[in-house]
Amino acid sequence: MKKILSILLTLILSISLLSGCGKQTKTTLAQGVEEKTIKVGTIGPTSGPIAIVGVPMLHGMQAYFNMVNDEGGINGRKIELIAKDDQFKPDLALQKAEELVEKDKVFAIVGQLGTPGCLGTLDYLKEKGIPAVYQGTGVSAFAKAKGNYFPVQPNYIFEGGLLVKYAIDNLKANSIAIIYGNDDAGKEELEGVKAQLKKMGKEDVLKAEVPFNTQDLDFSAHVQKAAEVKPDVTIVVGYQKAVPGILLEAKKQGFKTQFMTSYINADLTMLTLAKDAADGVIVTAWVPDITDPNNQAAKKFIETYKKYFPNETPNAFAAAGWVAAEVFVEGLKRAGNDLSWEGYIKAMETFNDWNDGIAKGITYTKDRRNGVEKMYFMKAVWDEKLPRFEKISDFVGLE
Amino acid sequence: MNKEALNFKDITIAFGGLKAIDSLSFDVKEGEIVGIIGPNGAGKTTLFNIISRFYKQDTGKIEVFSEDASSLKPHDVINKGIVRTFQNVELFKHMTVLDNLLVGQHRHLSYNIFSSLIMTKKVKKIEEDAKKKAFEILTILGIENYAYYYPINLPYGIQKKVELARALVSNPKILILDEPAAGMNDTETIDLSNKLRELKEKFKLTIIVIEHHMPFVMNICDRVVVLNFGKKIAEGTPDEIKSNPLVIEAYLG
Amino acid sequence: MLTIKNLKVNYGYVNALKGVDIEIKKGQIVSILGSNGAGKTSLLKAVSGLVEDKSGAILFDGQDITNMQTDKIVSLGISHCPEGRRIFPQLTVEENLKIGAYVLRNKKINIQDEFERVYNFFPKLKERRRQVAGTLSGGEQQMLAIGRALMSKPKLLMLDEPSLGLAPIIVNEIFKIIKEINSEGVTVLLIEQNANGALKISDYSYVLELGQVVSEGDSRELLNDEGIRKSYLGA
Amino acid sequence: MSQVIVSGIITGSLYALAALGLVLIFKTSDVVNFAQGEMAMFCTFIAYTFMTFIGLPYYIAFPLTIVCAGILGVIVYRLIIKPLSKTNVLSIMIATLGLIMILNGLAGNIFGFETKSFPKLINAKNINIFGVSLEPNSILIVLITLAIMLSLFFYFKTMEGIAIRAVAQDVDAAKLMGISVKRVTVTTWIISSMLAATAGMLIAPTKFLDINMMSEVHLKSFCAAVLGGFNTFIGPAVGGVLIGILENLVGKYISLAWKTVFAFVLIVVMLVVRPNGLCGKSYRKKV
Amino acid sequence: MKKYMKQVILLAIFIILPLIFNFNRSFMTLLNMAGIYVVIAIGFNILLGYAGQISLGHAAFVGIGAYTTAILSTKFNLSFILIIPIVMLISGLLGFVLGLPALRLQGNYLAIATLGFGVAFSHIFMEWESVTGGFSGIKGISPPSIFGYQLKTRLSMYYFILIFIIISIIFAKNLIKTKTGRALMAIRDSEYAAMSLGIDVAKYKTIAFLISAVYAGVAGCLYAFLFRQVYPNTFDVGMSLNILAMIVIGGIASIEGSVVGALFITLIPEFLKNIKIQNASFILTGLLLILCVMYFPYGLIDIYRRFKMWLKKKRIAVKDEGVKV
Repeated sequence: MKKILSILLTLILSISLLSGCGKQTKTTLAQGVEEKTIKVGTIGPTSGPIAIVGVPMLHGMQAYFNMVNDEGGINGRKIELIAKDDQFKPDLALQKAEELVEKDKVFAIVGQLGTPGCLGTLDYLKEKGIPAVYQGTGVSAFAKAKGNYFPVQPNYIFEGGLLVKYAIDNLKANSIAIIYGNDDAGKEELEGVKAQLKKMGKEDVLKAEVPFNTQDLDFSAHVQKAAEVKPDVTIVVGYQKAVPGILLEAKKQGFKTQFMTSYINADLTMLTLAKDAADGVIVTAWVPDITDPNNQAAKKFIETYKKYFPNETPNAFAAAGWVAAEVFVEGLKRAGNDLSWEGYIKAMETFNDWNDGIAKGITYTKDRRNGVEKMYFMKAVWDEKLPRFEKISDFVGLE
Repeated sequence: MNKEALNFKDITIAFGGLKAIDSLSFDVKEGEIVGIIGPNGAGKTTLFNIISRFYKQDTGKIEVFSEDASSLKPHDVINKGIVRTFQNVELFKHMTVLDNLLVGQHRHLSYNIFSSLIMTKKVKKIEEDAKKKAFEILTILGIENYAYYYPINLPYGIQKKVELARALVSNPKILILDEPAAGMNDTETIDLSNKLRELKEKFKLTIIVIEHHMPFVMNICDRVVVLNFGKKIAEGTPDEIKSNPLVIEAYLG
Repeated sequence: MLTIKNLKVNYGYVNALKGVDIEIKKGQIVSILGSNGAGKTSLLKAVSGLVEDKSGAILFDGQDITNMQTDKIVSLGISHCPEGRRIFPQLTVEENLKIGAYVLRNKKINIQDEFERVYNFFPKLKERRRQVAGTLSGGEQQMLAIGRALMSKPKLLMLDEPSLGLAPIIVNEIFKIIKEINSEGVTVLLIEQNANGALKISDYSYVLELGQVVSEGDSRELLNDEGIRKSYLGA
Repeated sequence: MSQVIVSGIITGSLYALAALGLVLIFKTSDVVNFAQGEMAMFCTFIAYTFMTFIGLPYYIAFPLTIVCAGILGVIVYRLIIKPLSKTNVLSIMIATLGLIMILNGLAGNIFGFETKSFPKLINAKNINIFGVSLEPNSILIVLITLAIMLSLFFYFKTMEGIAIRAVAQDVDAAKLMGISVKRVTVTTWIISSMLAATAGMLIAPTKFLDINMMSEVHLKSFCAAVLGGFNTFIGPAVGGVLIGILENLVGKYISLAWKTVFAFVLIVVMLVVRPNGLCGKSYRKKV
Repeated sequence: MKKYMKQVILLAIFIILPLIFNFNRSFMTLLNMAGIYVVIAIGFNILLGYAGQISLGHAAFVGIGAYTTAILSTKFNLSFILIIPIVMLISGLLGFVLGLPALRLQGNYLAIATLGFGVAFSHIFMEWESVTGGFSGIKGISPPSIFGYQLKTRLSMYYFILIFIIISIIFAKNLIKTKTGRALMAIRDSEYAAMSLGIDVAKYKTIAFLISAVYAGVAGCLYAFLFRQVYPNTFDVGMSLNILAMIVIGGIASIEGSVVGALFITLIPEFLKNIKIQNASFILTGLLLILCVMYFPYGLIDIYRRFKMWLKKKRIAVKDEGVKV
């Protein structure tokens, strides 16, 4: 018995040691690039509750890639998208990333969605050095990651600063309240607001910080707390349903203030849910208004999306997926035939105030990875027949 | 023989204003078999539940072997040597008969949880001994064949015997039986009473028993206490009780 | 009225009844005796359709009810008062009785009369009609169980161990009432551990042992039978 | 203060409304139907489909959806509950967990993932009473909740109602009363599914319609039922309103970020003090 | 030695399995996760299956284990030899605290109390930023090292976890065979009878919570070592329900069942993912859950039991002749 055990033990040890030694051999073409195809991976929640976000975003990407493929691909290579479902769990996301990188051998991870998942895979993808284009989150960690990471979405800290700057400079606000969700977005926005106020030396303008839980249903206490300080401007940050809920409650309680909110809500959904309560709310935007008939890039997006997914209405999440694919493909075009990871990264670093896609003003250098750094402001207009956003400023940055 | 095993002093308990037991006093001598009879709702089972400390009496005192037992916790009662059976058979349904009997020896198994996790030699030895003892008792009651059965698959009469075995295996001094003969026919009941006598001698037991089956009570009990509406209405030898007019009116009919 | 032919009942791989023949005539009290586990309860459960794994034939008023659902059987006029009383502890006494008349709900029968009839048999229940049944004493619960079984105006009343766990004085009262019920024209099938009492009030008796009928006959004759006395009456 | 309390009452009555079906099923079969919320969501989507795609007016879509809910109840009973009726309660509860996944997944596939707005029952202007602003629709919700509670209470006094309670307490004895247990159980599933649909359609205007609309309400309704007492119909109302008010008061006066933690700690404490819920009766097992 | 032949063979299979098939890294990750769930499920089965106490907040203990590990490893640089006992202590303590309401509550009421505990903890992980790092969690947990060899690869973690699984199984098996386990089962089947036989119900209920919390805590510790990072939303109600589903599907009150259930629930989405319908794995997992309880009400382990029964059928039939019914 002892003998068997000792043999087993040596076997295990030697093999586990060996397994650590396998090294990837280097070729000019990176993994996933074949003569006629390029394999690309994405990870996001496409089942379960958060599929609300994951599915449209995936379809947005799919629509763009389909369009590219139908037009003949990039340099004759068609893009094959492999999507993995992480159910919004960081551990599963990591496991899926390993699968994409080591089993499916994809060329890049594009448009990965969800703060937990993106954080969970950060270390691994950095270690592997595989290009990671567009993270479906505004958490600032990815802007700091550099190297193979190319965030596109503006990060929440930046946006928080921009919101408060606009409130003070343009709206002449002397008192500000912030109602924020206690999740990644809300907390980083708050951080950005505070940092910007500090920079401007106006820390006393922020009169109330009111957190809410993402699952909250009843916002009466939150709105009351904000209303107590009678703010000129109230910044509301949160996902999806919370913001309309807060707007409705404010209307009910008769709380008069200038509401501002994040690009997360720069979507007709907010207007259709909150109706007249959303009238006059100022939102930031980085994707030019997709409902604007003069916007050629947006028009193309809507037409293409409806072509491939005729039963769905393209929304902001779908647009995000579209942008992810667009930015990735632009990088591919620039890399030409130098399709190694290093080559691709080098090509991506030539982005300089790129404005051709839906997203505008993207610049990547060796240590500049902020994604979009310019946004503009819109005002929501409630009109029974044609609810819409009206542009009230040009693209502005923090500097 | 004359030492007191159990002594109830002026016990009263009320549920929602209704007195289930009303200033009840009586004692049980060592080695006696005392029967408690009375109409349904007279408070017999309540009395047992007070002895088991499932209920706390409002006033009064219980003494076990002349020591006050009124403030014991339910799980400490057995340490005084008192063990009981239940009216509707409370066996551990999803454990084998053998395991039921091992639970009966719970307080005698003197090892701690850590030594049981790694199964020390001592633990193994103690467990072996406990099993042996369980089989001894099962054999005495003639149910050793059922050791590895689950009680749920056994007929009611056997279940009652298993419960009795589980009580006996804990080395009790005082055995409290709640309707041991319920659901048995006359012949089976007589067998049971003979068996109980035998056990009493063998294990030097004091027995208190609730039973409706009058032949059984008359056959086995040294003394009978009759309860009605929580009060003691008579006490005496079976023969005295049988002819007591109060008892006849309230109970025997 | 009720004819049982070669009835076999299985629980899993255990045979509870191994071919039983029983005949009950209208207006009789028939008792079934036997020790624990003889199969008495299984017999009643088979008649009222509570056990599924069975073979043989059960005829009620000439109609085959062997494979009928319980609710159909009950609405034919068979009322089964189960072992251990099985009253609904969280319903009031009155609600317990009311539900007993469930099969009459679509017929044009004033169940108020039924209430009166039951309250006549058991005046105590009337006193306690607003009380939750779980708080009744054992004897009262048994009365309630019998009363509930009577509410459906049964032709055949099956009682499973009505004396179980009751004081002798109450047992006598219950036997008396069973006799009274019978005299009002209800046929009674009685299962008893208390052989003595059962033999005294019944007309005809069967003795079951290990799932088979081992003897049967006129109750008075059985009461004097030496064998029966020895094994069931403890004499 | 009064505004948050009134708000709490209204939110609480939503919890209570969602809990009624839960309690009904529990009372009759000891099963906690974890999928109650998802059934509500699914039915609300059906109503939405009637209104937007077929263009039916609200007052037709509403009863039509209730009918569909009844059918859904039958389907759930036939496909899941009935085949499981011989197993234990825990298995059925696990099966309802599975049902959550199926309904949620199907709803996403069939009705899409976008958040939609759902019309209110009445669309009147807010009224102001003693400085408390109230939506007439909310008042109506409270009234409907009360009405459903009362009618359930009286239904349970009728012959059919007693039959349901009898089945809950002792299946075999109920059969011996001539009650068809299958029919009674399917009835309770139909009613509870209809209650779910009603709850969903009343909650959707305030909480918006998407596949996740019920998840939080359902959790809280479960808490409300337990807190108030799972065995009564008044319990969920008391529990629901209490949770609604409690959360708002803690949020307003202690901490918004920690209010959920507070609320749950308080629930646990209250349960320890009254183990059968605030309105539940203790039921002592006899030995 | 012959007595344990079956176990040794099984163990050998599990040792050799990844070596023969040379699974890729992502599948090894999944296997390791499944292994961690095995430890949790065994502990949870002791609580629910054997002691009859439900908990819907079990993820909190896993979270506590993982966070404690993360903090001790990143801030205090402790080695796993020290971390594990500390984790056991802390999670045990918490199990004790959660056990307290269980002394008064039963069934659904206990379920809701434990659910509340679980929800409260997932909020605490999120809100107590200074300690838990808020939503961005804690990164940079160093892998456990044995004699200077760092268990960085998935394969080495596999064997590391396997050791814990073996210990978990042995302890659990010994527990249920002896006094403590029997006391737990006795309480589950009849509290009154247990009390009257001298079992301190309060003490043993607390022990049950404590033991299962320690199991979950250790599993959490392994989790932290496997992924080397922790995030708050991992340890939510969903995880608690998952754990519950595992033992119901595997087999209540069965150690083998816990193992089977944990493997089944963790690995099944992997086999369903090739179905190209949207939401398919979500819907099918739900469907499987229902089918499992429908056809294997005593858990999947019942298949094996039935097989064994079938083999022994003759003997049992003979035995039953003796039963009078």
